[in-house]
Amino acid sequence: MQQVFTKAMARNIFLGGAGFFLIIYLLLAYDSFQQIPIRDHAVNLTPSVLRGKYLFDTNDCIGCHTVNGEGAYYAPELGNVYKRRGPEFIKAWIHAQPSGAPGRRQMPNFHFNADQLNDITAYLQWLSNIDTNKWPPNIEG
Amino acid sequence: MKSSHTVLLDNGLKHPASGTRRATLTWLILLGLTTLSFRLSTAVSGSVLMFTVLGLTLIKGHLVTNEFMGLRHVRWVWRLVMAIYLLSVGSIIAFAYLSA
Amino acid sequence: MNYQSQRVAKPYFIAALGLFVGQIVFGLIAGLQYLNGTFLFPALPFDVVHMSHTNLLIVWLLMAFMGAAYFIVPEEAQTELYSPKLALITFWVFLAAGAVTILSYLFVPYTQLAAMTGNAVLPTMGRGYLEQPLPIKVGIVLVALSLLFNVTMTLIKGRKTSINIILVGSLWGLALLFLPAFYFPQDTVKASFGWWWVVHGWVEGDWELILGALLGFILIKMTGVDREIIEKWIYIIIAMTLISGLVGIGHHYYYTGAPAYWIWLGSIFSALEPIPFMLLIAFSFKTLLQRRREHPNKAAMLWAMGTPIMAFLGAGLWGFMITLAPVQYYIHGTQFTAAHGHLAFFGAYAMIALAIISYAMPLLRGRTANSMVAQRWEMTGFWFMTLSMIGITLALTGAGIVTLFLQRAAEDPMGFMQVQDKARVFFWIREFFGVSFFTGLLIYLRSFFFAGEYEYANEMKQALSK
Amino acid sequence: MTPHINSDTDATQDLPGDLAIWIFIFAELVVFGIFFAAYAFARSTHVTLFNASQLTLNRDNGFANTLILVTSSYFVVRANQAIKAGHNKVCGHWLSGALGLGGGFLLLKLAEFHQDFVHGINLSTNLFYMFYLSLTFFHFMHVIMGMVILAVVAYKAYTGHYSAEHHTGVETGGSYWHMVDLVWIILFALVYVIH
Repeated sequence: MQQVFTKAMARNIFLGGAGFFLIIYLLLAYDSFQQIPIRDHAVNLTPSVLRGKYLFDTNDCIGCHTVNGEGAYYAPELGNVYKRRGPEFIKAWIHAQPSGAPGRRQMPNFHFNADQLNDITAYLQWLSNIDTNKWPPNIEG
Repeated sequence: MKSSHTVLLDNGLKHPASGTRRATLTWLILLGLTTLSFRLSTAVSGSVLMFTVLGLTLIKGHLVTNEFMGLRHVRWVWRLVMAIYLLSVGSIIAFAYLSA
Repeated sequence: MNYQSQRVAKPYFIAALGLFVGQIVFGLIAGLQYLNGTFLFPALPFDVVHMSHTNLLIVWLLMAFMGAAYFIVPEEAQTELYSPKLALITFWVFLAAGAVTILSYLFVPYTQLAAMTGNAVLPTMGRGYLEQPLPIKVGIVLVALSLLFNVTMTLIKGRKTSINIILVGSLWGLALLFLPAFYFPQDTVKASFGWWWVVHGWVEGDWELILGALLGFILIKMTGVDREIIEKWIYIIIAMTLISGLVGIGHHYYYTGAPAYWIWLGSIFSALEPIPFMLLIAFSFKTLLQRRREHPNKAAMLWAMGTPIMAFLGAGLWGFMITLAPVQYYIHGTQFTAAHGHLAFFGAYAMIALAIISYAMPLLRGRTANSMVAQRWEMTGFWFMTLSMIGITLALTGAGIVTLFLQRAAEDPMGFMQVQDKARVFFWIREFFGVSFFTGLLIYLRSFFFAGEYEYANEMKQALSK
Repeated sequence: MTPHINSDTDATQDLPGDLAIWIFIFAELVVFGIFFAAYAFARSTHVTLFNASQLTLNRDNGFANTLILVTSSYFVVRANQAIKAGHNKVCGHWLSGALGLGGGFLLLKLAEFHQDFVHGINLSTNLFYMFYLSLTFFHFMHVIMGMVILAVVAYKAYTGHYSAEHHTGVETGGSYWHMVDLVWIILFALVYVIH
C-alpha cells in the first residue's frame, strides 16, 4: 500500500485541491463584490463620509476600538455607535477627551474642528447602516 | 500489490461474462430506483416520501459503493466506513426533517 | 552546517529574538494599560503600544522565517546560497526598516506620520497589522523580492527537494499575499473583505505551508526517517490546509457586511480547519516513534514536538470554538478572539520559529548541539513560556466569557466599560502570566550564553555515575 | 506472488486504485456530508420557504441528470472490466462514452443555471437558493474535475499505457468518478425530490 500511495500523488492532491478551491473562492469573492455595495448602500458614501473615514483611519481608531467586531478590544464597538449614542453625544464625547479620570482607560484628544467632527459623525452614521446580518446582538455592541 | 491485480485478473478471466452481467443488472436497478424516486415525488409527500426516497437513496448509494466502486472485494473495514457514512448522512437528514 | 553561506541565517535569528523581547515588553505594557488606563498616557496611548506589539510579532516571525529560508534552502539544494552578500544587505535593510517603523510609532503621532509619508496619495494606513506607512510597505516588498530572488536562484541551481519547493513556493505566496495591503478601497466593507486576504491568507494559509516545510526539515534532520515519507505527509497536510482554509476565510465574513451565504459556507469549511492540525500531530509523533537515531539536541526536539500540539490547541481547538457562525454571533470581536490569536500565533508560528532557531543556532555556532546545561535552561524556558501562554489564553477566555454573559447574550446588556470592569480579575491573571512568560523568555535567552557543546562521552559518564 | 484462487471469499484486499485518491474521496464525502446536514437543518427552520422554492426547480432536468451520471458510472465499470481483460481500445471507448455523458450532464446543468440567471436568481436570493446553487455548483466543479481525470485516463488507455496487470490509473480515476455519482444521487434526492 505504501508504494501505491506515492509522493507524486500527494503532491497532485495538494495542487489539485488548492487550485480547485481557489477557483471556488474567487468566484464567491466576485459575487460578494457585486453584493457588497448594495448591502452597505455605497451610494451614500458622500465626500463628507469619505473625509470622515480618512480621519478615522489616519488616527488609528481601530487601534483601540472595533468596527463590526474588527480591530482592538480596548474600547467600545463603533459600527453601531451612531445608533447607540446619536450624533450630538459623539461629537461632545470626542471633543471632551481625555477624561483624565484616574485609572480609567484614556482616549486622546485629536483636536478635530467642527467640520471634522461632522465628517467623523457622518462616517459613523454610514457605518451604522451596513447590513451586518443583524450583528451585534444588542445595541451595546 | 501485484498479487491483488492478479486476483482481479483471474476473477475477470474466469467469469468474464458474469462480472459484466452483474454490473449491467446493478445499472438497471439504479435506473429503476431513480425513476421510482422521481415518480414518488409527485405521488406522495411528507414523511412517507422522505423515508421512502431516503431509503431508496441509501440502497442506491450502497449499490454504487459496493458494486461500482468495488468495495465488495475489499477489507470489511472500508465497507464499514462507507456504510457508517451513508447511514449517518441518512439519519441526520431524517432527524432534521422530522424536527421541522 | 554544510555550506558556508548558511551563516547569514545567524544575524536573522539573533535579531528575531531581540525583536521578540521587544514584542513581549509592549505586550506587558498593553496588559497593564488594561488594568490602569492612565499608565504611560498620554506619552504612549494604547493604540501605539498595541500596534508595536503586533507589528513586532510580524517582523520577528518574518525575520525567523527568512533566517530559516537562508539556512534551509542551501542545505536542501546542496549548493551555496546564490548571493550571501545580498542576503546580508537585505538583513540590515529589513532590520532598519523595522526599527524605523517602531520608533516612528513611538515618537510621531499617527496622523502626522500619515501626512509625512504620502498616505493621502495612496491610503494604506489605519488597518490592523498593516499600520506601516507607505514607504515601509514598499520596503517590505523590496526585501521580499530580494529574498525571493536569492532563494529561487539557489533552488534553480541546486537539488529540488519537495521541502525546498514548498518552502520557496510559500515564500512567494507570502510576498504575493502582502500585495492586497496596497488595496484599501473607500468602501469599508470591501476594505475589510480584502484585508483578510493578507491576514487570513498569511496566518491560516501560507504560513501553515511554511510551518509544514520547517517542521518537515527539522524532522528529516533529527529523526533520520525516510525523506519520501515525510514529504508525502507534508503534502497531504498542506493540501488539507488549503482545501479547508480557502473557503474557510468565510468565517471572517459573517458579520462585517459581506453577503449572508458566508455564514453557511464559512461555517462548513472552517469546521474542517482543525483537520490539518490533527494530521500534523499524528504525523509528528509517528515520525518520532520511527526515528532511526537519537539526536543530542533534545531542546530542539522538544520545540518540534511541542509545535503541533500547541498549534492544534491554539489554531485548531480555540479556533474551532469561535468559528461557527451561531457561536461567533455572540463572541465576535471579544477577548475570545484575542485568546485564540495568542495561543495560535505562539503555538503555531512562534514555536516553529524557536524550533528552527533551536536546531540551527548550535550548528551555526559550530556545535552539533549545546551542552546539557544550556539545553536544560532552554527546556525550562520552553515550559515556562508554553504554560504561561496557556495561562494567558485561559485568562482571556475568561474575560471573553464575562463579555458573553454580561454584554452579548444578556437580557439587560451592560455597557462595554462596565463589563470590562467586571472582567478585571482576568486581566490581572493575564498580566501575571505575561510576567511569567517574560521570565521564561529570559531563562530561554540565558541558554545562549553557555560555552561548550554537547559531549556524548561526558554525558554518558555522568548519567552512569548517578 | 501467491495467486488467490477464490476471490469471492477473499475479502482482504486493499481499496481499488491509489490510496491517496481514497483519502481525498473520504475527505470530499465528509465535506458534502456536512453540506447535506447543513441543508437539512436550515430547511427545518424554513420549511415553507424551502418547499415553495423547491417547486421552481426543473425536476425533469435533475431526473435526467441522475440517469446520465448513473449510466456514465456504469460505463466506467465496463472500462475497468475491459482493461482487466487487456482490451485497451475497448477501455478507451467506454471511458469516452462516460466523458460524453459527463459533457451531457454539464450541458443540462448549465441550462438550469442559465434559467436561474435569467430569472435573476443568485446566492443572495434566499436561503434555499443559496444552498441549491452552492451545492449544485460545488458538485458541477467536481464533475469537471472528474472529467479531466477521466480524459487523462482515456488518453492513456488509447495510447496503451495500461495492461491487464497494470491499470491502477483506471481504477483511481474510476473511483473518483463514482464518488461524483454517489454525491449526486444523494443531492438529487435531498434537493430535488424530498419535500
